Amino acid sequence: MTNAWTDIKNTDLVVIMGGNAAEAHPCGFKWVTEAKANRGAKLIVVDPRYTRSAAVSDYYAPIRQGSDIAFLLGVINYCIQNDKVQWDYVKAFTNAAYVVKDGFAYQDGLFTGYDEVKRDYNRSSWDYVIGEDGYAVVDETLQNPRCVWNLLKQHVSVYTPEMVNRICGTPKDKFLKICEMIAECSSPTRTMTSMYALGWTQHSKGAQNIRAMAMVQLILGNIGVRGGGMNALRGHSNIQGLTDLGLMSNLIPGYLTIPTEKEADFPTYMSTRGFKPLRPNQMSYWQNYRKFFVSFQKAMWGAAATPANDYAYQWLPKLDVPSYDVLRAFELMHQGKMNVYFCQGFNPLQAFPNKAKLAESLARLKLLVIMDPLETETARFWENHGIYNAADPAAIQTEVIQLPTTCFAEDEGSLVNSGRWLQWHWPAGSPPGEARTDSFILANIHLRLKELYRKEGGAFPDPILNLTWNYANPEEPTADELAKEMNGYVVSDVLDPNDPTKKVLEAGKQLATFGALRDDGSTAAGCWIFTGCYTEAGNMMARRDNSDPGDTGTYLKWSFAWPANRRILYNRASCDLDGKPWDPSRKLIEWDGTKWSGYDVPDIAPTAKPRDVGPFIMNPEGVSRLFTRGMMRDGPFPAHYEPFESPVVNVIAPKIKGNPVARVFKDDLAQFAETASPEFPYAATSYRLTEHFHYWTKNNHVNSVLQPEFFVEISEELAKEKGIANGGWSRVWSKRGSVLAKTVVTKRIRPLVCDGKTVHIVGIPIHWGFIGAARKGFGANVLTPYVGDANIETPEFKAFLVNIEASAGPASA
Amino acid sequence: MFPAIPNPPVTPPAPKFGEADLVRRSASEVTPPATRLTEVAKLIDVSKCIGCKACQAACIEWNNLHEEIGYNTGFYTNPPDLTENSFTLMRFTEWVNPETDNLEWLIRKDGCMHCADPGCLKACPSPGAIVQYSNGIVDFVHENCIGCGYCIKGCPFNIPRISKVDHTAYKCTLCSDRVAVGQGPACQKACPTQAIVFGTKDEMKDWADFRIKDLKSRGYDNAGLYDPQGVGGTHVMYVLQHADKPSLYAGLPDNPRISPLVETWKGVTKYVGLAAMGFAVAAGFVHHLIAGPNRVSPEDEAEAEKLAGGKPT
Amino acid sequence: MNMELSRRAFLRTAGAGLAGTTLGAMGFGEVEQAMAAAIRPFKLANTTETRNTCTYCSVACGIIIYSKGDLRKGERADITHIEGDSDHPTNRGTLCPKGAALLDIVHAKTRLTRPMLRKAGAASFEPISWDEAFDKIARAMKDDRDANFVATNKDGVTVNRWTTTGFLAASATTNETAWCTYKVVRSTGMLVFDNQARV
Amino acid sequence: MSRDRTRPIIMPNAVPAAVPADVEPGDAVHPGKPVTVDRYSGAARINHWITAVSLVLLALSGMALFTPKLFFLTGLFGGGQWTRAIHPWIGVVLFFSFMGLFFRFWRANLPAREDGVWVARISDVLGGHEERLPEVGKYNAGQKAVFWSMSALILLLITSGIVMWDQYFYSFTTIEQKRVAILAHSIAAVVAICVWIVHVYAAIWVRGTLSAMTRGHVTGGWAWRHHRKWLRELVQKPGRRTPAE
Repeated sequence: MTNAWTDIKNTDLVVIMGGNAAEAHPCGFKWVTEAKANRGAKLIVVDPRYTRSAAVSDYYAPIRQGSDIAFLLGVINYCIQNDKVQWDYVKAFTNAAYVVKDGFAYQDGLFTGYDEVKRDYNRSSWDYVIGEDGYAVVDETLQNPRCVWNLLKQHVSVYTPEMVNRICGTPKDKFLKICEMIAECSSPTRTMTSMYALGWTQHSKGAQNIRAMAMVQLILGNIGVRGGGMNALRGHSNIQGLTDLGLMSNLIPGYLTIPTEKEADFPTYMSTRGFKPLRPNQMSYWQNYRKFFVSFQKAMWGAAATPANDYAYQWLPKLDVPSYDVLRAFELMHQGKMNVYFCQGFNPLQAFPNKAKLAESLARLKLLVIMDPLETETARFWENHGIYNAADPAAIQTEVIQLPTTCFAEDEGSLVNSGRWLQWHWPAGSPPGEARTDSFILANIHLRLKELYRKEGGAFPDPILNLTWNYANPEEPTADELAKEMNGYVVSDVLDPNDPTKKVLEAGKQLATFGALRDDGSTAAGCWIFTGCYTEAGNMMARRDNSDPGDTGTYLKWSFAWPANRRILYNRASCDLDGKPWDPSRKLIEWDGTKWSGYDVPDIAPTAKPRDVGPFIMNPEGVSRLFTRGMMRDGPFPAHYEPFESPVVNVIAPKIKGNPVARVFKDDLAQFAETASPEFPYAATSYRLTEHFHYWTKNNHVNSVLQPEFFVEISEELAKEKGIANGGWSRVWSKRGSVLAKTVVTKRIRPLVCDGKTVHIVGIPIHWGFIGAARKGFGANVLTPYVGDANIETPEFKAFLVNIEASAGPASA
Repeated sequence: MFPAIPNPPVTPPAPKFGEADLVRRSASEVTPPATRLTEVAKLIDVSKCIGCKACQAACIEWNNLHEEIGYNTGFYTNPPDLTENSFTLMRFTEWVNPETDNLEWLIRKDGCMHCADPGCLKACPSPGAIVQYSNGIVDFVHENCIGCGYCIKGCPFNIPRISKVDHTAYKCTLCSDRVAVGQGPACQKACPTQAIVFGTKDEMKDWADFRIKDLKSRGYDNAGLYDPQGVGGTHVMYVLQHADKPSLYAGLPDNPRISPLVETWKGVTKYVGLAAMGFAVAAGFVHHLIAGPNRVSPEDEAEAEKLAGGKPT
Repeated sequence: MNMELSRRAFLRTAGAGLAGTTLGAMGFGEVEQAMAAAIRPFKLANTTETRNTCTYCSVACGIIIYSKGDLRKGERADITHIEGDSDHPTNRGTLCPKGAALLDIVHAKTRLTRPMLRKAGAASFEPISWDEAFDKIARAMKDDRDANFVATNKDGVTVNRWTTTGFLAASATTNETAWCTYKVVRSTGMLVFDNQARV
Repeated sequence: MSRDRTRPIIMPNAVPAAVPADVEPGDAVHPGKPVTVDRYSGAARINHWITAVSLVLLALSGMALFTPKLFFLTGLFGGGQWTRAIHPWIGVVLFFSFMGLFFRFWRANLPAREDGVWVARISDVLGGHEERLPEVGKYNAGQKAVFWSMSALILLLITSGIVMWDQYFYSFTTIEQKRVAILAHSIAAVVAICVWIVHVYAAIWVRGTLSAMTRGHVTGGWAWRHHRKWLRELVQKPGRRTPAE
């Protein structure tokens, strides 16, 4: 989230699209109801299903899953055509005026530079024209036909209301009504918030779905302001933190990146991470990259990371592929190229697509290690559960070690919420049986591995032997010790250059802010964006002062928010060019002539003069990007692509199947249904229900009471056509598998008409499996296709094809 | 937002109401309390309800209930009906508004309404099994409950259920144990959107007005408060988008009142019946006094002997 | 008795609608010491309160866990009840159906209580000690790493990567655990490393 | 006290066609001084007393639940829960027991020509002026009224009772049906109790009656006075069947 849950109360219009906040985030959704009740805010829901969010909406429109980009570009087209643009914001705070290289173009669904064999673009033309002064060329009059604004105007012109109707199936009048409601927020005194979640990410073009809405928000001037923003509603309690801490194949904590094998040495690595400002006087914050990186290396390897060894640069692994994400991991497993796999509080057999492939992959491991508080399907993938998990244990040679861990109620530490608040919690109960904390388990694995290397030697033991491990009890580092390490500390005294008798930083002290980090090895910080969370003043994450001066919803004294306790990102953009709030009734920060101050921590140097420095300091341009240069693999503008399994051909570019640059493994391609397949005629989508949390709460008796049994949802029309009774059994199958489910026949799903073709929708909740308190059932992932988003490999769970028929129930039911 | 009630105490004060605050006690008389408590109420704003069932979960957890894991029956309503272990239940209705042609998903939290004139209490034959406090809470006292199920027949809302385990009647207590220490009911505490709020009945009516104004501004011309006077008003009230048609909401009674059958049974039948039985006994006495015993005379015996003896076989 | 309950800061600033509910005005006039037969004893009496955060989604609702026994005093603590924390700015004491039922996940019948091993081809798990488990894991890692570690690629560039062992990190562990995990995993050169961010 | 078996017995012979409907198996006249007349067999008496005890228990338990003023009666049954649980089962016993009585007695309770006159002269009945009444068979019209009303009421009570018996039959009826049932049950019970009072009072008022249900026989004089037609039939006409004993 750019903003916070509590900020949503400040909005005038909530658009829930690509998510279902009432269902998945009820307590956060409270703030929508507050905005409605107290500000007269309106709620729009756009979804293939009439959801629980829709139940309390002011306006609902249906949309075919996987067509959101067409809808959103249609909204942009509407705003441009009807001059519903917050012009001051767009001109000053976006790259609308930046001139793009001549080579760049878009035609027939493809941008310049496409290589069909590699399924990738040469993105060199997707960039600004750089002037002789070394800065990007800008035409503030927006007259240059090659400026971003004019390219955008042209790019979205095809997405007329009629085209949106053809692609999305959304009735034209409903689409226009929504455009009208959204366009009102182009006024500086009206804001709209976008609340989305996996309904947008779980597509082969998920990242572009989000970009499209971010562009809408920029055009309306809604980023950085109270009640605005792009609000990703994260799914898990600490998935934000896990991502912040870089627990991904290609990340280093704080969104630094793991080197690729093209970056043979540290200087090469740093050469592409200089982030020189693209405009005069602009602050480009990533210019501090080296400080963050060196401090990270010092946190990892302490004294062993020296200037002489480039702070142990070579101790980091180097990537040969863009990422070793979970889909690639299981593909490698399937190919027999992996031997040992750890699952920490994670149940991939339920969570990733194509269960059959996942089970085959796990069976090819030598050792599977499970760390979990609960039984999982993954831990028992080898166990026979009849139709729900037909396995032959004798044929599966994988050894499985299942380790019992503590749960939230029994451990201590911090979690990062969707609004980037790091909130500390305390242990309340004794763990059951022999359950131990994850840090105990990891510490022991590390210590034993280190001991083996110390005794036996082996492949490159240095990074293991030298890993900083100076905890009071090496077998179980405490949460406080680890938090202090993440925050960062001074390694060696730093003296004031003007007065060498004064210490600026004193060795051993906790750092107060990432501004103090240094690239000479004198500071260490595990995760620079968290710096400030545990300072000499104590544990900032444990703060519990819920006062809120000005009733803004920022709660600056409650816990700690990264970065630097900032609650609304890009908050400089809440003010006009002169530093005055766009909407005085919703002041967040303000330039008082000498400095920035207000209810939030300014997202800019406090003394940076309004007209000198652009607000988006994480971009070298200082402005936000309507045109995203080469940052995304599938285009600098979003473009409509159908899902890999689609009931209709791509109207805009009929030859293109799916996202042209999404990674598809060879074996999986054969397992996709063809476009408009008569064999699999129905558009399916999978989703959560409010009564359950993923695959956890089926272990919970109470939640299992509230939603006991696996079901699918279909329209009354389809039920009639297929002779399926409400509450009766049906069989649903895709090219990858087949499930039996109870059927809920509902008015909340209606067939859509897309380009003259009736498209029926089959809804498939995800929460059941063969373990737990709830009735045994199938995971939706028996059906889903094994393909991810082109940029970040999020599986395409939201749009695929199935067939359905009335069926008898399972024999054992 | 409606101000949250502070967290519950772990060193609670003595309960703030009790036996002395009873205004009604089933099958028995109570001395009216000298001072009445302010009436409390739970307000359920259907227009804010997202049907998440947090209230159901919170209710089960607070009251240590153990509901069975059922089946999917084609609806989101789970379990399919109130039970002795589910004091509250979200009932889902899909309704296409004929005026707008828009689908509306009407989700109502069902449960005890805590009527001012409780039919359950009226029907209850067991002294003290059902009590009503002057703050409006109608509570079941399980030690006194005999499990006859009369409360079920008395209730205009079809709420109480008899446990198969201990054979006593169960329903929402309005969390009397929580209210007694200054808390709101568990469902209200949990409700994510504050579709459920709790306070004095007057506060709740004011809050309802505030909500109804908002709904009217959004085109719900018939939005209104459900506080049915047929049962003297209730201490659980609804804000409905379509207050003119309560029965849209999974059969919420349009004009609930204690059934005339129950009124007759617990009213005239009781008195007339007792009178009739008393009369019958009295009539016997009177008759006996006046007519004296009807004895067989020696002549009768003689006649019989004559008859029997005269016909030897 | 004065039942006017102390209000937290955010309640004082709550501007909307009513001036604030007054539980004190609910008419609990004079204290009646007599315990009503109908009213159960308040079940949180004499429990220990602990502030925590809901383990599910990232609204991150504040919760209060009530236990018999106090870990801070070195006692065994059994969790008896969990409810929302009214002081928390986001959830204000509310919880969703998962949060409201947290007690039953803490005490789920399917909680794991001891390390288990499933041997190759076996049809069931068998208990194993922590020590055995750790030794087995460390051995398997070392053997695999030594056999498959890639120090340099075909162009001779130092790459120091290990891709035959992978780690899928949790989504509900603390940052501190995550950092600990990052250190242990990354120090081995492991690249097949991911979390639950996408699902 | 057992009957004097030394006396000769006048017993109806087995001539089926001639046996009047109100002569029941076991009915027999024993000449002597005084004459005794067997009115109820042992089985009939056991059946009656089971019914009677059930009815009293039902009345007591039912009344306890009917009005708070009599709730204390639940103490007789071990408290409210026991009362609630046991009442329907006693009802089942009563029902089957009464069914026994019904099949035993229904023929004798069929209307007869003299019943109309008997009813028309009800004031003579109440005044004890039996000489002004027609001779009646085994049962007079009043007894028949008790019999038939009890039959109807018990049928109504068991039917409505089952509808109210939530423990086993909750799901079979609607609440509205249950409400009708409970009202019907209570009204029927009141009427049944009133009928029962009449029945008991009549047995007390008409001296010599109780022995019919205790010892099984009445005196000839009693039969002569109250059921002369029946007595004549017993003396004059042969019975249909041999008695059970």
